[in-house]
Amino acid sequence: MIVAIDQNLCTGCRECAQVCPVCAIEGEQGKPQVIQTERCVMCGQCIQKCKSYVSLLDHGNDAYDRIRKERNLPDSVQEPLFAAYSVCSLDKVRTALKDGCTFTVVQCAPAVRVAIGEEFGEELGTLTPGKLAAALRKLGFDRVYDTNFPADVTIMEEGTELIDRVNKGGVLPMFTSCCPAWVKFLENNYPELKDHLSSAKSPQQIGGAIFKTYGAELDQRKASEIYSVSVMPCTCKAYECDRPEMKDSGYRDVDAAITTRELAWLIKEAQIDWNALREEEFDQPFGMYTGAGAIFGVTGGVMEAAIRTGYELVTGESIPQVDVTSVRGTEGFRTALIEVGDLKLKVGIVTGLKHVIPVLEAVRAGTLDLHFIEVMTCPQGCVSGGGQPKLLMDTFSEEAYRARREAIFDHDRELTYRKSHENPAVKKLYEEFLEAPNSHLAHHLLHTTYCND
Amino acid sequence: MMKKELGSFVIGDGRRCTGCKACELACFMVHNQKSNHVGMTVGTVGVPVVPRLYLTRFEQGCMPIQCKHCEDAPCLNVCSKGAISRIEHQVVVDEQLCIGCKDCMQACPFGAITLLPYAKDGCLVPQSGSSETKVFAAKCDLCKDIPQGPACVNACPHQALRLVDPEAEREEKNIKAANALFYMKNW
Amino acid sequence: MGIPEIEDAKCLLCFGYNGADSHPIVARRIVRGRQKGMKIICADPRVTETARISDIHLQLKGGSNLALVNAMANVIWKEGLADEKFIQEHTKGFDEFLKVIENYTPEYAAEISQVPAETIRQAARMYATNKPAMILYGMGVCQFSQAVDVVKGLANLALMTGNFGGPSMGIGPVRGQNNVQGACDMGALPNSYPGYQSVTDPASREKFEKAWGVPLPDKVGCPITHVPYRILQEKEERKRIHAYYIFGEDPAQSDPDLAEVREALDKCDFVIMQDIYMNKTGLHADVILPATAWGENEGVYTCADRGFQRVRKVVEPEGDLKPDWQIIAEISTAMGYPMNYKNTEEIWNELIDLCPSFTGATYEKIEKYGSVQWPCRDKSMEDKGTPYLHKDGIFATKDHKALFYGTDWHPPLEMENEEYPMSLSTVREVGHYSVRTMTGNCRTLRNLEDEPGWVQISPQDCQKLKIQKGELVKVLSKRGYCISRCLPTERVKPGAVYMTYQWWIGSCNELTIAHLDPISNTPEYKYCACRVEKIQDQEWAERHVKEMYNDIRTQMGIQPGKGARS
Amino acid sequence: MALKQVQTTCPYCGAGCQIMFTVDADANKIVEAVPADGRTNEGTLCLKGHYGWDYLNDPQILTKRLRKPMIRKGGKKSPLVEVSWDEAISYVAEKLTEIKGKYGPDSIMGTGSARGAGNEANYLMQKFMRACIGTNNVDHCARI
Amino acid sequence: MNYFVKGNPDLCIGCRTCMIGCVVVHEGKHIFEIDPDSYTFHPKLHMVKTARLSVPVQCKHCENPACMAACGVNAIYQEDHRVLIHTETCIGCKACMDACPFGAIDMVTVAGVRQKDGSEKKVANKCDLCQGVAGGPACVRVCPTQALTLVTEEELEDLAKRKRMESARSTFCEVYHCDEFSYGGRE
Repeated sequence: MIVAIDQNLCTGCRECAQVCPVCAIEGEQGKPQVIQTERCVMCGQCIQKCKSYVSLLDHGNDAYDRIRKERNLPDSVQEPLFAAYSVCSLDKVRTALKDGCTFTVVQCAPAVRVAIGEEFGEELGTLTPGKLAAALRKLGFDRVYDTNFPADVTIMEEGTELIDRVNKGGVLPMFTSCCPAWVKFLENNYPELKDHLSSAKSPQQIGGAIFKTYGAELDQRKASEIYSVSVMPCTCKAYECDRPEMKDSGYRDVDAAITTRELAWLIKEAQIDWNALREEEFDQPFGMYTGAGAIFGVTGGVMEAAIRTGYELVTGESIPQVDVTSVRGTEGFRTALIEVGDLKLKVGIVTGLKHVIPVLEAVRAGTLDLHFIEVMTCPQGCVSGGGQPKLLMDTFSEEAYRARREAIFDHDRELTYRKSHENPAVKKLYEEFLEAPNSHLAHHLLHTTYCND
Repeated sequence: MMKKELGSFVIGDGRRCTGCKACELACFMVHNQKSNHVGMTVGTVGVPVVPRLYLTRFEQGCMPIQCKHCEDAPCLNVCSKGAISRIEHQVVVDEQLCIGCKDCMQACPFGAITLLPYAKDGCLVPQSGSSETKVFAAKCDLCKDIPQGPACVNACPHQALRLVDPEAEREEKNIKAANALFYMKNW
Repeated sequence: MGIPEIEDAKCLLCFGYNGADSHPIVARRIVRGRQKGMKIICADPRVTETARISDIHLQLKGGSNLALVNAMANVIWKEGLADEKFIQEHTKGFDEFLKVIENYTPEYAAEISQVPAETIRQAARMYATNKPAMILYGMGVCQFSQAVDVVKGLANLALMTGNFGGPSMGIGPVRGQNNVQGACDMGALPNSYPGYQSVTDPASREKFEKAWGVPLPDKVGCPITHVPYRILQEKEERKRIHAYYIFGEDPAQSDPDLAEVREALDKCDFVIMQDIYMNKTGLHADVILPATAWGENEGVYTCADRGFQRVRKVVEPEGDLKPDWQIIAEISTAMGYPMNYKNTEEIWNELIDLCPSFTGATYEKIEKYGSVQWPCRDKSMEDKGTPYLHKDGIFATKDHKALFYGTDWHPPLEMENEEYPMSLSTVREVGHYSVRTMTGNCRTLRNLEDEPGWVQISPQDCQKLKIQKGELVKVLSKRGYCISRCLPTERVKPGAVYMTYQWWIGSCNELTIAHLDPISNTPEYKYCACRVEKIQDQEWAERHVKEMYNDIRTQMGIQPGKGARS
Repeated sequence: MALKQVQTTCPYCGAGCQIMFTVDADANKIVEAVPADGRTNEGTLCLKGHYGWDYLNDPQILTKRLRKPMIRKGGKKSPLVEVSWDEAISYVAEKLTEIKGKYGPDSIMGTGSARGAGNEANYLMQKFMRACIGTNNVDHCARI
Repeated sequence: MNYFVKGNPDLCIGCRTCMIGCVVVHEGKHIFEIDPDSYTFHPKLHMVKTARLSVPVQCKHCENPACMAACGVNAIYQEDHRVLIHTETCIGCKACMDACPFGAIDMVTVAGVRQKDGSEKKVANKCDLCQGVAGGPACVRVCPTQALTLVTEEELEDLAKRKRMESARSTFCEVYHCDEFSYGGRE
């Protein structure tokens, strides 16, 4: 179990139950709450919400140290601890980093770089890719890669798949599959719709698979020596990399997924002075990314990235307007019509998992006339993920989401390449290794199946 | 603005309160932004959470309890150190001056004061001549010096806290009572 | 008409008269009348206490009085509600009057007054069809440059509906101060001797010359409101005022355009002030003569309904004081015109014999009946005075007929403009009297209201100006400015502000205009253009007000730090 | 304590209300004021009637009660100096006589008082202006 | 049952004679002789003026007083047909002020008494129906328009009885189409 509620700390206010998209939190008002693990999708929104902190007055002077130990948190952690928490997996990472024989590779998700600064007192939504890379290198990772690169690859795979489905009369609408909590939700509740999910893996897993194959070749390492870590805004990513099918590289594709907050703990534990860090670059070639990869961190981002590339793949012309504003926004479910040459591509975007249920019902009933639907579990996509820095006051969450979202779009605008298929490293990957999107090898490494158990 | 004569105060509503402690955390946050470098997120906190209002549970429910800024404040009147004073109508504790004698805590009929660790610049302050932490009388100061008013009121997801401006509300209630007389008629 | 009769009228038209603030005991008659089923029409730009309980509130725009009054007459005539028999038998000049009111259709008046035409019609009908109907008017009529015309206009309404000559009828000015009626009765007027006997009438003059043993001037004298002009701008030496004997008045506080008044007092060669308290005029006086106050001397007052009543000594005066009459008599004697009276009764007896309307009102009779309303012509105890005038439609004119006067409306002199977009009107504070030297020195009345007073302003305007209740604000006009507290009230219309005139700091007469009614010479206190400004630094303003208050009090002889907290 | 009762007319507004005072004659102090049954007020009073007599106690809140005649001996703006009645009266008489002699009677203006002074004093004032000074320049604040 | 004073907006002219009457009677007649700054002016009733009404509002001396329930120091009690405040016990916490739905309670300074830090002490202030004053509530006596009346239990009951009787009469006459109705009969 990745997400848990401490029965001794929970006051039973049930604020978490209000934000749980799958009604997995049960209990009487005023009594400790229990998470129904079979329903839980591990999105971590309850962790973000919980304010029932370990208190000197209510729990005594020794409670804090005891609970920190119980949760296996670094001793350096001084911040308040709450009833709802995610299981800490830093031990394995620390061990790998200390082990001289292990070649440690790390990737970090697009939403991490617009939030981690907040944990060090920077303003909400401060964009810090350079400091992030520097900190990870200081922590001792041998390769500091970026999930934005595999995000670009995801677009190549998923986009090709979509065009294929549209052209060949495949199962439509096709759903994105980047969000593991969403995938788990569909598997739990609508298994009959599993074929609607794109078979492409999430960027984290695509990255993991590439690092231990093509990456290993480039570094002339054995895949078995590589320890692959991902830093994610998400509590559910740890579950995703744990899925038994995620070992197409021949090894576990990603060895450990940690959250943005956990990374901040690591940095503090290592006594790295974040604010004094000088910006550094990600390692190449998997640190090369486009704006399309960057916007994966916000709701509508995957869709926008897919359109930027899909338009060109289908029409052979470059898209007139790179900013596809019609798919941006924060509403729970929104649709847009995109003209891709002669094709009128009908797309939908869901953010906040509870908004997906009517969509799924409509798909099941066959009443939803869309080609492609992006689904993200968290309120405004990964920027609002369960593993992101937790706000002390929820009154600032809208502001935080807005600032992080805008930082991501700012980042997109300032990048040299803004379309996944233009990423030179991606091109090279296909030229040298994968041959083509949806090639046999690509299929083997970068695609997956669902409802296997 | 009508010249203010009375101290405002925040009052909890047990019918709405769920006991989530968002008020306590918000209170702690705004009072430690400057003195203890607390930012917007949990990770920026390096000192124990010390609130100035206290979520109180009872059989039928719960509600936050905080200072009423009494106009003849027993806490102020008992403080031998002169650490409690009325500043712009609010009863405020000078944390530096407080020696933790507990007199105010005993004098307050509402339990609105308690002694909690005192931190500064992100560190707990030790007592002089001892390694133990200095404490201070923690009570609501109505977010004096903090823009946007009492943080607890703003943070509550259920509007279970209300900032009472007793004078203005009295006038409003007067008008309502007068209207009642108007409707009552004298049949 | 008498004050007690008010409550028995079937209909009351209250025009520019706010009894609740100026005469609570008259207002009491109005609420009692209301309880008895009296219909009330209230013409006032504010929601006054009377307006609040009225059947019809004519919430007219300030300065539109005559248009509204003429329109009511127009409706009464057009709808055949006039008492033609009364008009025929007891009045003249009706046809000329009709020509004037012809144009004042309710629609036309509605444009000027902002009162809907239909409301004007309803009011006219209500007034004309509920007899006896009484009209009360106050400073809301008198303190406009078109005052006398409006008074005549109101009289026209009463005449054309036959509302004269019976109980609970007629038209009644409700005088502001306790003895305005008395001062007029006693001939403290530039144009008449005691008992309203004209100085230009040779017979009257002869009578007084004979009684007083000296020849008397035959020209009408200078009205008080012309004094600043006659000091500051009169070119002819002999016409210029060189000496000003101010007796129980405080022009440096109560008159309009105070800056001009102060200049006049300083320029005048010799200013005598005779009063009971130090006041603002005293700061400019060359001689100050201390008199006994009400409660320390004897005499007779005339109340608003012509009732002579006795005032009696309650306590002995302390200090080196003399009664007013004695001071005047001694000066006169010193100037070679001896006045030798032992007491007020001697003076009274001299004057009632000179005034046929007062002749019967002896001290004995006033003592016995408590109050004697003049005319009281006969000294016999049977003549108890006259509760209402013009009995049976007999008017005090040569042919006993009343005359209709029709005049056209014209707008107030100073209208709102871009720089001064609001209108200011001065009103009364119920707990304070006149310039406040008396009531301001009463502990509890001072507690109820004190400096710098309030400026009543609509909540809409407050919102626009971003000012809140109790905030100190600056009120400015072309002539000056003052500081007062903002009082948002739904009782006033947007665009209009109201201030009471007795404050030193919130001194609204710094703003008012010395524009006079051509006949009565009354200043237009009820209308001038002004602007209200927010004061950003309230702390400064509070301090400033406090300091100013202390300064003035120190000038008035109060030791610093003593007396009222401001 | 010798208590006596005096009924008089209220000095405020024109309603002419009657007030009954109970006076401690020895202390020369008002003990109580209650409404009397006058023609216009019928046993009622407003706040000024009830509590407006307090100024007789000279509480020195706003201004000071005048107790002695005063003259600005050094001309305008010079301080007021207390003098005897004789000096004040003859000073006024001299000055008025001088001005009348120099500029004529119409250069002098006098006021009546619509306030506390009473009818008799007003009568004398206008008589003084008309008969002694020789002008009709007398008016009061009826219009103010 | 408690008595109370009730204002009638149809009669009130908003002159506030009642407010001064209240202060004078509670301070005593010596008010006109003492230093004008040595007493406090705190009427126990409040004049309300809106566009459509003027009327003073004061304590209704509720039968289940919310103020009494809210008082944390037991300073409010009922006695002699009225709700009273023991001002020596009151600490000015404003809980009663917040609890009273009519705005009948305010907090007022106590002349000459200060808190320890020198700031003004304030305690709850409300109508006590002129307890111990001969002739009953001063506001009722001084009102020039008789807009205030003291309502007693007996009157209130009588009034209700009369209204019930009237309702019975009208209903009876309507149902039986008859005008004969005897007011006598069982109580």
